[in-house]
Amino acid sequence: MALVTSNNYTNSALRTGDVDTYPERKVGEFIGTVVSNASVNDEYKHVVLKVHPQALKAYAGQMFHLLCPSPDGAEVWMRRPMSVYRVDRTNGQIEFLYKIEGRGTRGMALLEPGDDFNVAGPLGHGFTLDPSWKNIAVLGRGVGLATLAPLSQLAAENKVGVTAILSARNPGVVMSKKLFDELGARTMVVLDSDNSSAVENVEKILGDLIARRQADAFFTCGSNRLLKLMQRLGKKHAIPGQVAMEQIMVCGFGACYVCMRTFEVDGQKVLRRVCRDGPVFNMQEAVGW
Amino acid sequence: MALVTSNNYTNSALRTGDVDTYPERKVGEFIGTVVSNASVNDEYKHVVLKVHPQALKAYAGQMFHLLCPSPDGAEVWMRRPMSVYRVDRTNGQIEFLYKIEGRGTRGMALLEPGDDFNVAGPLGHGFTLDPSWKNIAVLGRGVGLATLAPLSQLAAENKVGVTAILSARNPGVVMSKKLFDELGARTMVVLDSDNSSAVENVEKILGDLIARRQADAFFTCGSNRLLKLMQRLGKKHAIPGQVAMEQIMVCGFGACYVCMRTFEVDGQKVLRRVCRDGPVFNMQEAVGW
Amino acid sequence: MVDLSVKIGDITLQNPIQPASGAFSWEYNDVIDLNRLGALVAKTICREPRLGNPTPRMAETEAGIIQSIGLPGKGIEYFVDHIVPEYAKFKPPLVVSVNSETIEDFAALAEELSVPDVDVIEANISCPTRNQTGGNFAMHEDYTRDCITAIRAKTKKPLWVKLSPNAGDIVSIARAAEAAGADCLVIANTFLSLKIRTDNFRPALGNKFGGLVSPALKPIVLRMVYQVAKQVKIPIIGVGGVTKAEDVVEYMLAGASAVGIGYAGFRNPTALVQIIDDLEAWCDERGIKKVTELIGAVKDADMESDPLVAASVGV
Amino acid sequence: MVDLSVKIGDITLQNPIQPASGAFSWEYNDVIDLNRLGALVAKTICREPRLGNPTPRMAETEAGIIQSIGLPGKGIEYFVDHIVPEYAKFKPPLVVSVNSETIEDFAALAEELSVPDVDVIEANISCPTRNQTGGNFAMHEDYTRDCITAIRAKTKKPLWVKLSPNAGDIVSIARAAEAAGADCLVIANTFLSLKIRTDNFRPALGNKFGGLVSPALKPIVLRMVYQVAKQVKIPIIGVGGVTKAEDVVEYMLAGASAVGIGYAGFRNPTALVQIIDDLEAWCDERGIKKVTELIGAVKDADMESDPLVAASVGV
Ligand SMILES: Cc1cc2nc3c(=O)[nH]c(=O)nc-3n(C[C@H](O)[C@H](O)[C@H](O)COP(=O)(O)OP(=O)(O)OC[C@H]3O[C@@H](n4cnc5c(N)ncnc54)[C@H](O)[C@@H]3O)c2cc1C
Ligand SMILES: Cc1cc2nc3c(=O)[nH]c(=O)nc-3n(C[C@H](O)[C@H](O)[C@H](O)COP(=O)(O)OP(=O)(O)OC[C@H]3O[C@@H](n4cnc5c(N)ncnc54)[C@H](O)[C@@H]3O)c2cc1C
Ligand SMILES: Cc1cc2nc3c(=O)[nH]c(=O)nc-3n(C[C@H](O)[C@H](O)[C@H](O)COP(=O)(O)O)c2cc1C
Ligand SMILES: Cc1cc2nc3c(=O)[nH]c(=O)nc-3n(C[C@H](O)[C@H](O)[C@H](O)COP(=O)(O)O)c2cc1C
Ligand code: FES
Ligand code: FES
Repeated sequence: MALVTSNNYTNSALRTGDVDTYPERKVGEFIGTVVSNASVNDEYKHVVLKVHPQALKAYAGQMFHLLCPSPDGAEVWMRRPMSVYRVDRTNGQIEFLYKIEGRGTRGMALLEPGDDFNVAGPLGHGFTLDPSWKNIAVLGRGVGLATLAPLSQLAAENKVGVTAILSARNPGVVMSKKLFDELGARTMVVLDSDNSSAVENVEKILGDLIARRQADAFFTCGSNRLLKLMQRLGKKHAIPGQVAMEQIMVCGFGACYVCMRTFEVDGQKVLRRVCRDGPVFNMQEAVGW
Repeated sequence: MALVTSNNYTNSALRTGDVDTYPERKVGEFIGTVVSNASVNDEYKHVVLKVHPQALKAYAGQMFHLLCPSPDGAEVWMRRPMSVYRVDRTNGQIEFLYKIEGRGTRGMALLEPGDDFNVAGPLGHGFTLDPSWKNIAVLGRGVGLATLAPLSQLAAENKVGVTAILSARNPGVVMSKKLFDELGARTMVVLDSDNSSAVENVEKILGDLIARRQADAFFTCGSNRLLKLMQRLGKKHAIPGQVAMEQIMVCGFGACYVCMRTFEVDGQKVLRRVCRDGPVFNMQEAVGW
Repeated sequence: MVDLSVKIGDITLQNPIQPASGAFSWEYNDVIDLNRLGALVAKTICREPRLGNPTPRMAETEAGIIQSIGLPGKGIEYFVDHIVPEYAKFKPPLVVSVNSETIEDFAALAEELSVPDVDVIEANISCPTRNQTGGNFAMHEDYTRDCITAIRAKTKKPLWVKLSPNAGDIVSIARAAEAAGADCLVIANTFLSLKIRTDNFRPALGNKFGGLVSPALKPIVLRMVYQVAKQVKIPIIGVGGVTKAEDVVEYMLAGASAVGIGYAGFRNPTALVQIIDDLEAWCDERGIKKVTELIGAVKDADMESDPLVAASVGV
Repeated sequence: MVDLSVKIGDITLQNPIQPASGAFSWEYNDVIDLNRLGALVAKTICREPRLGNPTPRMAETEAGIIQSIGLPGKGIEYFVDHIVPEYAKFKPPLVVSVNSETIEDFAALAEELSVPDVDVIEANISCPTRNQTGGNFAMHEDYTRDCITAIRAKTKKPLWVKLSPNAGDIVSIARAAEAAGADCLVIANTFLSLKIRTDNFRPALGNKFGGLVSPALKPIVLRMVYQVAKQVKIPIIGVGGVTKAEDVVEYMLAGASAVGIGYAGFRNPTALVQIIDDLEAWCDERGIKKVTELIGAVKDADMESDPLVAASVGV
């Protein structure tokens, strides 16, 4: 059976062809149309949405706040934040790579081509590339790869070389390798199953990159352990870095102060909003996650 | 997208093949499987459900309490009562004829073959046929016909003749004629569009039936105006009658006292529960509706 | 297999699941085996026969229902002679809920209801649509104390007291009820509410005000149970929004010894029995030997109080 | 076309839709044109810079969320110097919500906030996770009177007072606020609540208790607005569960002059503007010339009181 929009709520989101009556908007509430929603492996799915052109302004590290459909006839009360996985300006599409976790993502997993999907965004500050950088090192794990993947798109556009180290439990759940490969990144896979994902080994890989001046900046997401490693090496070798953080969110606009993470700035601990001050932060300032 | 059962609630209803661990039950909570859910006209649909054999005990005038799916992703909080339209013991199916009114019935309208549908019943006291009756007169309108239709089945089984007068706005929304016809009832259609449904005309038709001794008992549902007419004629000619009543319900079991209607018994007004004392009542006692 | 039995004072319930007053009758034996329940709870009875409130008595809201039944019934004589025997056919203890406009009559009713087949008197001092000095005593500490003291003097049956979520300071009222001799607190009745129809500008219920019933309210009632449990020694029965076994666990963790269920039984007539089965399975999966281990077992002693530390770990 | 403007004391709002404090900031201009709103309402500010509560600060419940933010902020100086100017870029009146632990400081803060760009002071005396003599004065008539009297003496700005749904007798508290000089009552803040996780037996929020936010609560808050409107002369702003234009109508019928919206704006960031448009269309379809016609227009005078009559007509 097909769901329509609940009468209990407003329905003012922009559809693909709608005229935007508030074109000044930085952020939109959009009703995208599901183009596909395929499984990547047992745990992850990949959804492609046709959206209003305003939504295509999203760039790497920014997120959308998703009004997930109900998996079970009881309402899902809060939006769920997701990094934009890919922006396909040619086809007017945005994509998300997501892990099926709880109710919200289970609801997402039910979406079928042609279904509506209400997404708000793009939100927050994403990754930035310094014009002086020639090569960057990207290290991600799990769902963090969804956040890091579009960085290779950004890097390709800016003619920056990318080495992407993808960490995963086993070969079956390695993700986004194809996307990184396509966009010209050098990809390396490290696995728990053969112990190559151990911190010492990853440290060695990063050390090599540093030695070969292939790491003008560090980027990470998805593992506290890997963040700590990059922080340590970055500090030692004076390599700047960026990390994308996660936290439970309500508004996504910086208004509610629900999504706080701790940062250390000039020796002092402060709280910052992941949704608006981030989700991408100076790697050295992040205290943990 | 397909809905599964909400995690917020229990899921203990009996499916078609389940062993009933409480066979003493008079009433069951069943998960039927939708066989078909077709439109009858612009306003009405007809749903056929494959159900556990225990549900097939239902007879004319009894009702089920339906857990309608959500039409819009927001929960439908209460069950909706519906008369059983037909019990098909051969195929293990029950059927409902329903009018698309509000949220609950809009949710029902979305059901597709193969979907689950949770129904509780059979509930209440239905129609009864006195062995001495040879011919009965049935007068219904709108959704009332859904309640009266299975009476023709009951009558056929008891070899009682039926004259069914079906009142409707126009030829396009006449319903259940086929079902009455099939079960051997004499059917007559009266319409607003040609004024044949006017009280005077229906009174004339009933008068004829009485004169020809074709009306050992009266049955009605669906219109207060027609109820008053049958009450008047029934009183005058000492013809017993039964009426099926409606009221907003919560429990359906007689526990909550939400579904009250007024009756006059021995000159005294009393309240009775439609769900348990009815929904079928002595026509002369009903005060109105 | 887990031992699901719990004690409420001197009464042992075979499990902590019981229906909520007004949402249940012996007639539910049509659909579930009543002998499986922890207790049977009859609809609140008053002295005189009552018609109840004008219809409509229920209206659906955005996330729940409001209802205003008005305590209809055939009066106490009929109740004792005809309804108590219906319940007596079943094994679980019978809890009889009672309400009155005056304290004296309340006590007298409790006395008259103290017949052998009645196991517990539940004083419904919290009917939301009655006024605060007549039937809805649970809005005030003093009225509560006076009412329960009077009832306590007239009956030796276990006395449970149903409190109101509309009271501002439920802890003080709970303590007043305990001090006056209550054996158990039932927390809580329904939330006084109103729905106005935007099609005809009229209140949706015949009685205007009604009590809101919704799973959405569970966090409020749970908070009340938690607060009261820290301040009283007598057992608590949590009532409000229980629709699944985890909700029973949550109430017990907060300090309840048992729960009462209304709405869930309307939505799924077989819910109460299923929740018992699910609770058993839940405990067995976790190796919990006695369900009573859950009572008050919330881990609230070592919560992180520094926001800077909290915001650097986990989600 | 309907005239949507409403007056709250001397302030005219172009329409009765405004955000609820804490659920909004000027940053929402990213997604909606803030100049369309009836008013702008800033998050509650305290004197000192505050970190707020330990995370998690929000947890989803069966039908809504509980949240406990803990009034974080950069303190009043930063607020006046940097945040007020952000709001001043927009045309609708600016409502500044304020809270303090002590009555004296509360009044002093109100005075310091009475700068030209601030149009209204909203005294948030109902923060659910503060205690009743420190910041959550709205649980008691006396505290409310003393607090509002003190604030009134220190500011000439319109003074709105946000009440608590956790109070038992909101009518008396509303009257106390009115008597002490409030120009408008904002009804209501959030319901004190608790969620316990059944996986680890811990409270779901870092601060343990939180305020429940859910459309399910609208019938309770609506009842409060209705009761208070019958007893006070000053205008009321209804806050709680407004998610669509009909909810605005329902609050106005009950006696509110305007509404505040939180949750709906989280669910649908463009909701507030859409609700304004929908309200306009709703009035136009019905030939309502001024939205103020709806205020208190509930038809509650001729309700059928005989259950025997009521149960013989309609559904
Ligand atoms: C900036 C950002 C980007 C993200 N990008 C992605 C992505 O690209 N792909 C992906 O699969 N996941 C991503 N996540 C995590 C994703 O938001 C959560 O997995 C998701 O919210 C879980 O929702 P659920 O209903 O399935 O799980 P539930 O467990 O049912 O969620 C319960 C509640 O917790 C909240 N919650 C749970 N986990 C998280 C989390 N990690 N972050 C924020 N809120 C959480 C949910 O909002 C919900 O309120 C991102 C999170 C953030 C903050
Ligand atoms: C014994 C009985 C048998 C019925 N048989 C049929 C039938 O066979 N076919 C059919 O189409 N309809 C039948 N009805 C009416 C049917 O129950 C309502 O049309 C239905 O409940 C409307 O629900 P809704 O959500 O679509 O409408 P809504 O307007 O959204 O309903 C709102 C609320 O009002 C209640 N309600 C509204 N109308 C009625 C009503 N007439 N009776 C009871 N509750 C109502 C609903 O339960 C709900 O709580 C019967 C009613 C009763 C009491
Ligand atoms: C239709 C209905 C009738 C009720 N009647 C009574 C009653 O007579 N006495 C009483 O103490 N509570 C009564 N209640 C309140 C319930 O006992 C219970 O406190 C409330 O429904 C909350 O529990 P729930 O969320 O499980 O439904 C009634 C509730 C409903 C829905
Ligand atoms: C995240 C969040 C933060 C809030 N912060 C405040 C606040 O600072 N001051 C205040 O008076 N109310 C605060 N509230 C309460 C809201 O203003 C409002 O009263 C409540 O959300 C009910 O309205 P709603 O149902 O439209 O959300 C907050 C609510 C939420 C959800
Ligand atoms: S989610 Fe509201 S401030 Fe970040
Ligand atoms: S619906 Fe509960 S008594 Fe009829």
